Amino acid sequence: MANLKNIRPKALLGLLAIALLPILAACSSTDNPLTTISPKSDVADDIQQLYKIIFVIAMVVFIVVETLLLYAVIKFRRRPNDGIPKQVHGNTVMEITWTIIPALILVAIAVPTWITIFEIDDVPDDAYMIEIVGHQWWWEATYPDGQVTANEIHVPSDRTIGFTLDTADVLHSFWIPQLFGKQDLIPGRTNTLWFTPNPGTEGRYLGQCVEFCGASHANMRLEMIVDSPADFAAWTSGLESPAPAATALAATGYDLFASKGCVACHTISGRNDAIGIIGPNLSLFGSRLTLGSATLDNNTVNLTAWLQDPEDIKPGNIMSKSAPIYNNPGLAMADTEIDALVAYLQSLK
Amino acid sequence: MANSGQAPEEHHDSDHPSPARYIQIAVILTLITAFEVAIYYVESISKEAFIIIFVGMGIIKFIIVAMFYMHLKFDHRLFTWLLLAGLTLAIFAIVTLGTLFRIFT
Amino acid sequence: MASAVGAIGAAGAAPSESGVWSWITTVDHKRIGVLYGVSAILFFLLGGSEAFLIRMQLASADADLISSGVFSQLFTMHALTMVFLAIMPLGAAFFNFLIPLQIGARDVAFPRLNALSYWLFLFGAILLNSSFVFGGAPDAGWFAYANLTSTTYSPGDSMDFFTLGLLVLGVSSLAAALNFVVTILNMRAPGMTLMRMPVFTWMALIVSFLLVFALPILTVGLVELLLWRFFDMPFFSAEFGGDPLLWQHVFWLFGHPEVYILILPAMGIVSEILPTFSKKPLFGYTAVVFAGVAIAFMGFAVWAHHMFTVGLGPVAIAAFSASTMLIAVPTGIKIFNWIFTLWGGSLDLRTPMLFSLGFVSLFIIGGLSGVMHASPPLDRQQQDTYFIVAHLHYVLFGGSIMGLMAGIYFWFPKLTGRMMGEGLGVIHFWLMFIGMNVTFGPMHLVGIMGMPRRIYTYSEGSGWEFMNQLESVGAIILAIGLIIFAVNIFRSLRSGEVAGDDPWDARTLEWSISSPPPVYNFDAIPVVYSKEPFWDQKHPELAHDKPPADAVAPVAEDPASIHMPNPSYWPIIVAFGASLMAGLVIVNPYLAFIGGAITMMGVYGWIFEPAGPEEHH
Amino acid sequence: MATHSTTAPHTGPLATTTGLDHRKLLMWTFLASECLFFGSLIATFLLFKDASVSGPIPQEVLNIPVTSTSTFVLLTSSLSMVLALAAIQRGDIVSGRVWILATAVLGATFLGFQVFEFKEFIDEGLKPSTNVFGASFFTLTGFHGAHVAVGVIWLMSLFIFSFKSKDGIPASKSLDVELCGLYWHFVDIVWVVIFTVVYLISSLE
Repeated sequence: MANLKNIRPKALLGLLAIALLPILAACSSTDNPLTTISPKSDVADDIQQLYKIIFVIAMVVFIVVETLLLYAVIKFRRRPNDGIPKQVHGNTVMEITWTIIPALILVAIAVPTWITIFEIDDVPDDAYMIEIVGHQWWWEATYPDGQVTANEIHVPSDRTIGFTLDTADVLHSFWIPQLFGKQDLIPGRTNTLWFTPNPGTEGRYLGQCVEFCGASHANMRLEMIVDSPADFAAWTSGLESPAPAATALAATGYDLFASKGCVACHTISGRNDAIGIIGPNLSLFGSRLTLGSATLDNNTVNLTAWLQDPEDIKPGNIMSKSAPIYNNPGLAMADTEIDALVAYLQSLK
Repeated sequence: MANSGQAPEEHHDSDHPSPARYIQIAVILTLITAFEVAIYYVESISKEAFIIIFVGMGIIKFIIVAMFYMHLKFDHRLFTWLLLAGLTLAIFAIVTLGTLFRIFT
Repeated sequence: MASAVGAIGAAGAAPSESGVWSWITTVDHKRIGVLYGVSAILFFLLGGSEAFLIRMQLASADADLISSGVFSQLFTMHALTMVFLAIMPLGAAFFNFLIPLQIGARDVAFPRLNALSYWLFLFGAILLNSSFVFGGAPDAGWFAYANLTSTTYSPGDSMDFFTLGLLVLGVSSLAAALNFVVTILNMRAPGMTLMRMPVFTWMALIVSFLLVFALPILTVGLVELLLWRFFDMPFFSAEFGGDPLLWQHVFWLFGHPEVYILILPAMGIVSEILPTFSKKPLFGYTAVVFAGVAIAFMGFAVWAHHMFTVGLGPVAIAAFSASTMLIAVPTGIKIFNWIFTLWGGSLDLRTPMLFSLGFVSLFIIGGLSGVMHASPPLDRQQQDTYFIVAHLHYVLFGGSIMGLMAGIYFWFPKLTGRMMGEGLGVIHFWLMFIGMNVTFGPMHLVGIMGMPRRIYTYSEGSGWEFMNQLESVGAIILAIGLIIFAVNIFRSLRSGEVAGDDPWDARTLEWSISSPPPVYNFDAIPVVYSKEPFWDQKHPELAHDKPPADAVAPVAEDPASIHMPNPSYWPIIVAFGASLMAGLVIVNPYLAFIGGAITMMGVYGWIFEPAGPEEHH
Repeated sequence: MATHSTTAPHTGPLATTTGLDHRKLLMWTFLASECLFFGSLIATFLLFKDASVSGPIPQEVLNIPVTSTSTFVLLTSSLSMVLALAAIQRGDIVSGRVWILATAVLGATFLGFQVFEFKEFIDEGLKPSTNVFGASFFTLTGFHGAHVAVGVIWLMSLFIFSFKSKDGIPASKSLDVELCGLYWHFVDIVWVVIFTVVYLISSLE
């Protein structure tokens, strides 16, 4: 066992080096969409600046204190002829120093923290306000002009965007790491949040609910698509008057959407019979890039799988629990009917 | 029921309030309560004034009962420190929660 | 298992008393410590296996090894088991076994109350874990935020098992804490002033006061949750004017003192072990003690740092970030005092010392990552991500578990008279140290990369796959480490090297008596003149404060004349009655009176039990 | 459930370190803990007293004359408790028993007032589940009432079991009565706070 003792100091150093290497890998946002350290908005930039200050201070303190500990362990290892060392009981000056110095370091952290807190707090008056409502396991977004969408929230890139956050059931937390820090959605209280996209950061940003909200908390994701002003205008106009169903298959799908009871829970703008608000709003569903609250890419295979068995994709979801097509054998859908519905939903562009 | 944790017989016969003293204290407490209830019906006093008076009276009654009936005045100071510690934390929790829930404004 | 417990039992008790009945009716603080320790280690293994299942499910993207519902139960019960059924009772095991020995007393102040606290703990733990078979374990997270815990979103009994289990465990901890407060304040050996008490006993006193002041707050929260679920009293229903945030405030008002209850025992243990293996007194005894007291009271003023993202308003979160950062100062004082205890010492790097050095090095990392998200803007990016999971595991696993493991290796000889295997111990340490860093190190990174807590799966392309695989490998290393730890315990129990009274050349009173100590601990109650009475007794020439010249040696009493309290079966009856009452509330609140009746009968039986053989009246 | 034990290891005339009796120190630590218990309940009440969405509000239902009488009853019971302890310490077992019984009766009367008041509120439409004011009010006063009930049971036990031995409760055992007295006075001062906060202040217009 003796040989194990002397490898100890070297092993400690090796371990610390290994631990530091992968930190650098966490920076790139291409291969991990939810990274918190590649900011794309002013609010996220402020947080990132503060993060750099505090991270550097933490690493410096880490290296200093751990090396001090390591040095003490290596230098004062028991040698064979060690007598009883000097019985030192304490030293008041040193006690005072390592009370003052950490206190000063903390002031160096606290002041920028308070500044940033008040900087990113209240929503600017000219913000483009979108109302977010959290449901059990999907997001509903209502635009100032009354348009409603779900899970994929388009925002203009040329102005400050603000959100009011409410929940229809339990606690959720609204978070797009690259755009803004999270804020919880709490019953009986409306929280607010804002950010301004940095210039030239148009694109798709993934977000996730981060307050445990039940069985499918892990599947409650969302996408925020920062559009150029032109694209945004096109998208909102598309919302108002969706194109009618083009193909025959889609037409049968249009009727099935009513007969199979989907209208009771879902709304599609332009249809006066589909006004249900229990499930997500499906206007412009065809142009959406993802489905199942941003857990799957929006393609025919995934959409068919979803319609066949939603419980498998999002355990515990309300559609599989209460939708008549999954609970009333008489209304169960044949594959052809599912294909018709898929065609109809994909035609909503 | 022997109890070896029994302290040597505390010599508190000398400074032990006599029954007459206790009755005096009871009268004072009753007068304070009666006073509170009496002024409760006076219309002209503002709500803030009421709160100050009632909280003040409550604290006085609290201290009297604790000092005399609970014998804190004559007992080891450790008991007083224990009660104060519990009270400070309780009051701190109430005041902080009250501020966070904005009930004082 | 039974043979091991028997061996410890025989070691700790008078030779005539061994056998299950003597364990059920024991009121000896040493045997209750053994009961706490054995149960805590078993629950630690249960919690560890729950964690292992979680890691296996998260080892790969889109895995379907474990369903979402079961995963929720696993991470909730993993946290509840580790916090309330493993670390707290392991701390209680050390308090029970060591406090009387360290302060030179023959027993705790209230032996039967001590037994009551253990049996309440055991029955509360059984009640909590029985939820697995009665319709599902609690699955709303260990802090069970309202209103997921309402009858609409958590139908069924799982949340009631959570509430009632914790209520019983709360009463158990309160009974133990009251007992230790009185024991430490009132039963110290002559001459042992508060500032001459060992640091471990100081930490025990602080933890006991934290429990005394924090548990009632949790009790109020749990009672409100119970009344909300059973009688629709709308405390947490926003639509009736209630506020789900009230639960968060009340829970964390208890929650933060709770995490100091989890770490201070380990800090006390490390503050005993570092001096012993450096052959130097603890550096800055007074500073370490006052840092502990400061941490305790500041612990009541920081709770809202768990709630930076609920919208308390900038002023509130600025204030709570300040108080949270302030609490890093006393922690820093302790760490520097530990490092300077080593300075100039002669360090014998044996297993207890290794674990203590592991504690200090890992607690530094945990403390620093904690200070990082004490800043609210950073917390808005790190809250509820795996960065928080990394922080809490570095302070709880790297901190409490490492410290408690050091304590087991250090005091095992005193408890059983045998040394634990040094070779297996070193292997066990390195597997734990490496496994811990491989498991929880990457969590910092995957947290910065945005992986949320409590998700049962994640998809391809999230960028988290490699880190999660690494963590699951780390979990396997930890599992192997624990197996070696179990092997080490059993081997040492049977064939460990005989330890003698003072195997480590230690410094405090418990090493001045035989191991295992006799039932009455000290035949002569020692007189104390300094902070390290036993060390100064062994090395009078080095003594900082020497005993007065006319100091008379304490007179040894004839062991036959020392009467220890009789065993009593009332504590287990009262504990059973109370836990039955809690359990029956789930079946039907009004049936609970049956449990209440048993409890009352037990209380009256308890009061009228003759204390000792000579009291016949 | 008052958990206290009456025996400790009998290790001869060893005086305690602080010179205080174990059980008295235990009782005071327990009372410090109870400060936090009632503190949290009072905090919940203060947060919710004006937050109800519907149903009766404090100003409509709180009845000051009745509760001031019950406050007077509880204050007097503190007096009788103290006189009982003084009597026991003097060795006057007869008046000791009288005062213990008087305290128990006064306590029971207070509970009677509470039950009457609860029935009154329920008739006026304030049930615990009606609104958050009702919930927090009934929980706070309910738990206080439960503590008074435990006190009454404790007092009656002292009274009944004092007849077990011929000399009743000897002066040397006056601590048993003193502990009950500490608990009783604590429950009384909690009521003083409740009376001030819940009744006087919350019922102001």
